[in-house]
Amino acid sequence: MSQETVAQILRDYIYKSLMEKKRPDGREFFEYRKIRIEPGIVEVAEGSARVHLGNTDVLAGIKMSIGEPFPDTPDVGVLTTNAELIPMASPYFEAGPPDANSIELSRVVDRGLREGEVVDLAKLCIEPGEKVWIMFLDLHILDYDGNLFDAAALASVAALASTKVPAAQYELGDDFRLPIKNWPVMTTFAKIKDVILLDPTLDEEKVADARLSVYTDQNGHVRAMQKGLSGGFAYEEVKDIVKMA
Amino acid sequence: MSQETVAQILRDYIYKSLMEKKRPDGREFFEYRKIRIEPGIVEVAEGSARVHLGNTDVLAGIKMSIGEPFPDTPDVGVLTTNAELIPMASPYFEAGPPDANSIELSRVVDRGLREGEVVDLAKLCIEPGEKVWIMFLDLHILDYDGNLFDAAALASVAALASTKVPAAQYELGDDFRLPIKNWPVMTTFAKIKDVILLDPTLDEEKVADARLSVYTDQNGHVRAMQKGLSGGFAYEEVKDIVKMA
Amino acid sequence: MSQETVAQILRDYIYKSLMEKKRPDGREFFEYRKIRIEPGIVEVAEGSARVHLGNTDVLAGIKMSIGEPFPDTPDVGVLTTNAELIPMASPYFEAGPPDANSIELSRVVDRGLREGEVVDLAKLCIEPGEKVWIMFLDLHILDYDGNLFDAAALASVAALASTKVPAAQYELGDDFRLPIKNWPVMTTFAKIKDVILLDPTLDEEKVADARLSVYTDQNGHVRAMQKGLSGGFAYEEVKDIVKMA
Amino acid sequence: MGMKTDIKLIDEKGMRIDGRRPDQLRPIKIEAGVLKRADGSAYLEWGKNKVLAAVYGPREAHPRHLQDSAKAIVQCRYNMAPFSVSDRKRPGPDRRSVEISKIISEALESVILTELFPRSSIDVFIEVLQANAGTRCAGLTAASVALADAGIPMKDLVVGCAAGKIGDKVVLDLGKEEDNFGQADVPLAIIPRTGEIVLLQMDGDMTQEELFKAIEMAKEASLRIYELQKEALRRRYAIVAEEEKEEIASMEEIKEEEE
Amino acid sequence: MGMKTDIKLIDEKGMRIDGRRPDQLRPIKIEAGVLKRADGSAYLEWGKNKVLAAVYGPREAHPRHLQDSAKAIVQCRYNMAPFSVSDRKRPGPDRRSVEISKIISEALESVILTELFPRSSIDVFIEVLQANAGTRCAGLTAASVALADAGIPMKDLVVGCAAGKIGDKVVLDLGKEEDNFGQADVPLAIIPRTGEIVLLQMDGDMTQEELFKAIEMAKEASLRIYELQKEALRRRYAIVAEEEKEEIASMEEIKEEEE
Amino acid sequence: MGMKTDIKLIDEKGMRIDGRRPDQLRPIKIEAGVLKRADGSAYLEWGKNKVLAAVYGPREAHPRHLQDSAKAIVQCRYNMAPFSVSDRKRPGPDRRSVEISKIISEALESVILTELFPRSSIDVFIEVLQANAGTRCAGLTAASVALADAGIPMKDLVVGCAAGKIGDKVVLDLGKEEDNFGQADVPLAIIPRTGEIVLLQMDGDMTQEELFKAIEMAKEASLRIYELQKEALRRRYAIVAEEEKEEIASMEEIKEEEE
Repeated sequence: MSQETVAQILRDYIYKSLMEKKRPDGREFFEYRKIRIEPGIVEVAEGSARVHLGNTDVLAGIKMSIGEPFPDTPDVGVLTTNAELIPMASPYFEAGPPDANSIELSRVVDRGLREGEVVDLAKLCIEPGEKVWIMFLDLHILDYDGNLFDAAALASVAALASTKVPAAQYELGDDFRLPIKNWPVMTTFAKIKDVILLDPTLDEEKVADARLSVYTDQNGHVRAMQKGLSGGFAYEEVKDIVKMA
Repeated sequence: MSQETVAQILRDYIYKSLMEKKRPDGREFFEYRKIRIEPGIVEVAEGSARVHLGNTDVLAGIKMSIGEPFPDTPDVGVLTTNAELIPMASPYFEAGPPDANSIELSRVVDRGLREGEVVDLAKLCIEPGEKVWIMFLDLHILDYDGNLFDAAALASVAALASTKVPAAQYELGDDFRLPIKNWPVMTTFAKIKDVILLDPTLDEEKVADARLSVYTDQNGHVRAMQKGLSGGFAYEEVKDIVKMA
Repeated sequence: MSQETVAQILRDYIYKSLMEKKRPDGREFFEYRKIRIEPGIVEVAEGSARVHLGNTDVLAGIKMSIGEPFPDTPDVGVLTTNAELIPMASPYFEAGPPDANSIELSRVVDRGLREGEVVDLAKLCIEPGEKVWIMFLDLHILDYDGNLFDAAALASVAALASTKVPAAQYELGDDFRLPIKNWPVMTTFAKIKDVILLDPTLDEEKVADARLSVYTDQNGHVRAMQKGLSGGFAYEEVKDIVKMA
Repeated sequence: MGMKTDIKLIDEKGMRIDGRRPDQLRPIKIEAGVLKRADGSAYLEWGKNKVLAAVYGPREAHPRHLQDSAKAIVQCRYNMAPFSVSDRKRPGPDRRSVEISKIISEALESVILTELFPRSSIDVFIEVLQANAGTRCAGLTAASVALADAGIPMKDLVVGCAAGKIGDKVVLDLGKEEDNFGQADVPLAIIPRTGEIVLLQMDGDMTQEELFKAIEMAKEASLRIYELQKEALRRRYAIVAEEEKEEIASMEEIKEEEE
Repeated sequence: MGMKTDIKLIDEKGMRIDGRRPDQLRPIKIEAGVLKRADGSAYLEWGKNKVLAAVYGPREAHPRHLQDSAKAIVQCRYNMAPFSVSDRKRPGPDRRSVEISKIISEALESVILTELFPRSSIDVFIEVLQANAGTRCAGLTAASVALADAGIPMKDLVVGCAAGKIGDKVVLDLGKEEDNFGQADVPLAIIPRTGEIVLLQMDGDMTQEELFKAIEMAKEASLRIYELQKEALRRRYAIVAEEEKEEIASMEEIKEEEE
Repeated sequence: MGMKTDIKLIDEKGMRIDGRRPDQLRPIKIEAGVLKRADGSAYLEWGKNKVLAAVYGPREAHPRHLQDSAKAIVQCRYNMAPFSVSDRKRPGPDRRSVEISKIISEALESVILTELFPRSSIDVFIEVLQANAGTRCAGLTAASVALADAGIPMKDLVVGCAAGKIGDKVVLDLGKEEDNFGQADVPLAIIPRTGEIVLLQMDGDMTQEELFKAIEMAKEASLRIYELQKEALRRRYAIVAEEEKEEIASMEEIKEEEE
């Protein structure tokens, strides 16, 4: 069977299912898959968390070191986010430098953490303009079954929350927990024909027309959004999604 | 039609035209296309110029900063030239790191500016061995209809001539015009069979056997030359070209 | 003829030859090819040696400069090894960044030099933690007829032995010979079916099942080993090889 | 978003630092058909932004494994010239431009009738010659005109426009200082005929109501930009028609000569 | 090997700094079938090492010029996660991981019946999530379980294990400090059924007798690890059988519904 | 060109710092057929320059999109060994070597009968083992001998040679100090039989008359170098003929054995 035929069969199967108000895995349209969070599983890292979102499996690790702040923000710590869609996770991921998908993922997660003010970066300044704490957040996608954005955002926040700043090692006093300011949440919806679904699986993503991720904080404020795929949303659909997020 | 057939038709058409002492666009053999120079069109750059040579369209931009001189020339400024044959300009240009054509272009222009002593680099020293003005000349090819060398050389000199050194921004006194010493000219000829043409178009370049670019200063001295393509020139032809340049 | 057919013919030819206790080039099973060493042939380099091992031809060059030591070894010099399988040497080598074969070669040679303590690195410290001598060993493979490991290891040691440290140039006293501590030897064996051969040619390597390189010092101690190819050795075979090496 | 500053982005009269009203766009100028080699092109100035867009295709997609046997692929390359920003940008794609190229490709694909050109590629090149906040919307707006100039069949044009929040007010089309020191930015793109939103990003801090107001403001403004796009294409068609008339005339001359 | 230190790696009683006897392995835990997308997978903990292995294939080898018309190619990619070591490792392959990928590929190829799958590729991905000396042996041991989980036909499993020399003693399975400050390390891999050595490296300083003793020690230990591999696969098959039973049951449900 | 210096490049008697007359070449030594694996090769010493050239082909051009259905493509790769210069050069092509590779490829293509080998590639590899001014001319001269050694059909050999201007005098074949501190350098290559100039570059400052004199000087000298090329090939053919005789003899031995 050609790839197109397979895609068509998948499309028909999912459409038919959705018309009957059922998702292929039996979930409600606005039901999340089961989430399992394992914080601290990489002891050598300053922080880490593995998140299972259904069969999607993401490992986030935090390494900390000391370095120079950016010239335009001399008195706050630095957070750098990187995502690797390693070929272990999917037959469609290839080894090599980050492609557009992994770059988009890391940038969306990074914007969410930054705009959502997850880490209190001001508390990570050691010497203004000279020395600040540098955090490297690395996202390692281990198993890919859709909705990487939510899984990666969750793993990132959980890893940051588990992080101990290794101050003692640099003779800067006792180690301390990374100061977490907010714990915002990324919520991703997919649109298939005129149906909106929460937390799409890989099969659902494959046939989706459009995708919308909304990052909201505990006050219900929107902190970041990212629309994806080549279809569009009506304005009313966007409003509904934001209200649900 | 195969690419080879198209090439053959183009060749026949141009040969026939040249035999009748006519160029496809109606020019004389030693006639330049219309030149239009727009200096200063990128205000955010320290200098810039767009040059239209017929339908060839080149934008040169100059960015200036302060840095260290080269160890073997501690008391002069630094000029770095880079050319990008961006895929906007031609179906034959591809995105990616500079290929042999763009490297040759930037190196030939760079040699011309350097050997032609266009900028008085000695006046760009701030502290010998420590701090000098660094110029980045970036050539952006927007539309490609042949003879990039002349268009790029012209755009480069025009951009340099339009450049204001941003001294005030670094608290080094008032801004001042980049000191221009010479304004030499690159002149490129193509050889098609036994005909020599000035300022070849893309179609003419495609069927040309050889190409010769000569960079001369206001005193008629030759400052740089570059022969291209896989054909050769008789010595007498080289002499004629140099005398005309 | 397809590549596979050619390979099969080669295989049959060599097997048949070995069954008759003959190698295709007439050597005994444990006989080395003729070795010719030309030290010092690149005068501009601080050290160099060209080694002809039969038709395998390797040029090693040493360049020296002054730099910082590694933080964990502040009082010893630094040796960096790089190998280039340049396309000149074989139709199977391609231009481009080092591939797995050249990386393995340089790492095995590097381990051998390091573990075999060929250079007395402690004598290359200028100022502990600040300044040490840095050696760049570059292996240039010019002609490839098998057993690069032994040829490259030999060329490396010979090049190091020919090296003059350019101390005068940095006003650090007189130039002096690089202090050589040990002169260990790499010996490579190939296994073809159940026959073990010393110093395989390219044709022999092509049909070999497994390869074993042993690096031994003047006391008969083993300093490094590397097994290659997808076949295996019985433990007794390994023992025999190590004893012979 | 959100660098701290003492700059007052909105004054007592509700006017912005460049003198605009909250719902006022910067001046926009569009010209179609500005390059000869490309199949379609457009030049756009939007405030101090200067952007060129060129289209090649439909042409054979290569490398071949990119081909889709059911439709054309749309490949946009958004690029900033090294001299387009204050500090020289190193040539070649950075992570930001890779992301922008991706979302612009997706937005353009939403209107192109890709199913008409299986195995093909429609290549869109956006060159930012001078950047001053809002280049992705400017580039997308220009690209859509370039696609029309290239004669690529489309359901409609796409229009890009941003709104945002500065000094606690929702405003249209952030300028550079507003982008640097404001509270939120919402770049979006719509298909004017259907109102569909085909590009939508946001970063900053907004209540839901503020966000909805920003989207409405940008949606409304994009209808005004749509008129500028269509006007540019009308001017372009007029010129092309003129040129074609001349070309036919000169071809007739040639014919006469040949006869 | 061979950084100088005052650390005493072997105490008076002949015990090692982590309390092990000379011929004692660190604790090893293997689980097969831990990933859904891959055709086969395994998770392995070996002391503080944490390693995942996944297998895809046999699938079409690409790019095509890699294809071998006589057999499958085995391509292993050994990779360390950036956070798996003390100082963050830059993502992407470094020279060390390229070499390790090569020798692991060769070792795995020695047991896979590659001639059954001409023109194919069998792709093995090893991700080191936490590294603590001995990751190449851990990765190879996990990869071999993942291959079996993927149902790739093999002559036998491959087992990786290292021995070495510390404080002038030959010991099994060096830990991190032993690796840093010891005198020699001999990573090897064997095919337990035949005793063939399919991976063998060594660096340091050993007499021939010490080397032979190290090889024998590692060979013997690998038989113990072999049992853990087989046990992990048995547990995996039991679960799969269970799941299949459930699946058949649920398919029967579906059938009933459909009827 | 043109670093300032107090070095007097020409003395009162008109002699150069290495003792040469203005129109004198550095010593040149050429040997053909020095490598076994390549289809053709040559080693050349030119003053202190040491250069190897190897030729492979005609062979299938790959990747395929490079193929020309009308003729062979000529691909030269000029490369400097890291240890060939005073300060170690990082391996791999830099911008200078990319440009030189291009112009040497074009110069060689001018003599090769490429139309005899459609879809093929003729690959020329030049390795500079020691550099001392004039490596592009040395490399091209060696490459042309290697092509002949490989039996590639050519109209003629190509000869590279430079002239230049130092101390206000036009001289032949600049040495390293002359190149660093001189006033102009004119590398060129000619086809001796026709006198055609197939490589020509210049940088510095010269009047037209000086330039013409330099070209004439280099043209004249290239005829002398041409003789050295031909002599090297004659020696090579003599050896090959000898080897073939031996080979035929030994093949006859084998035949006898087999019978």
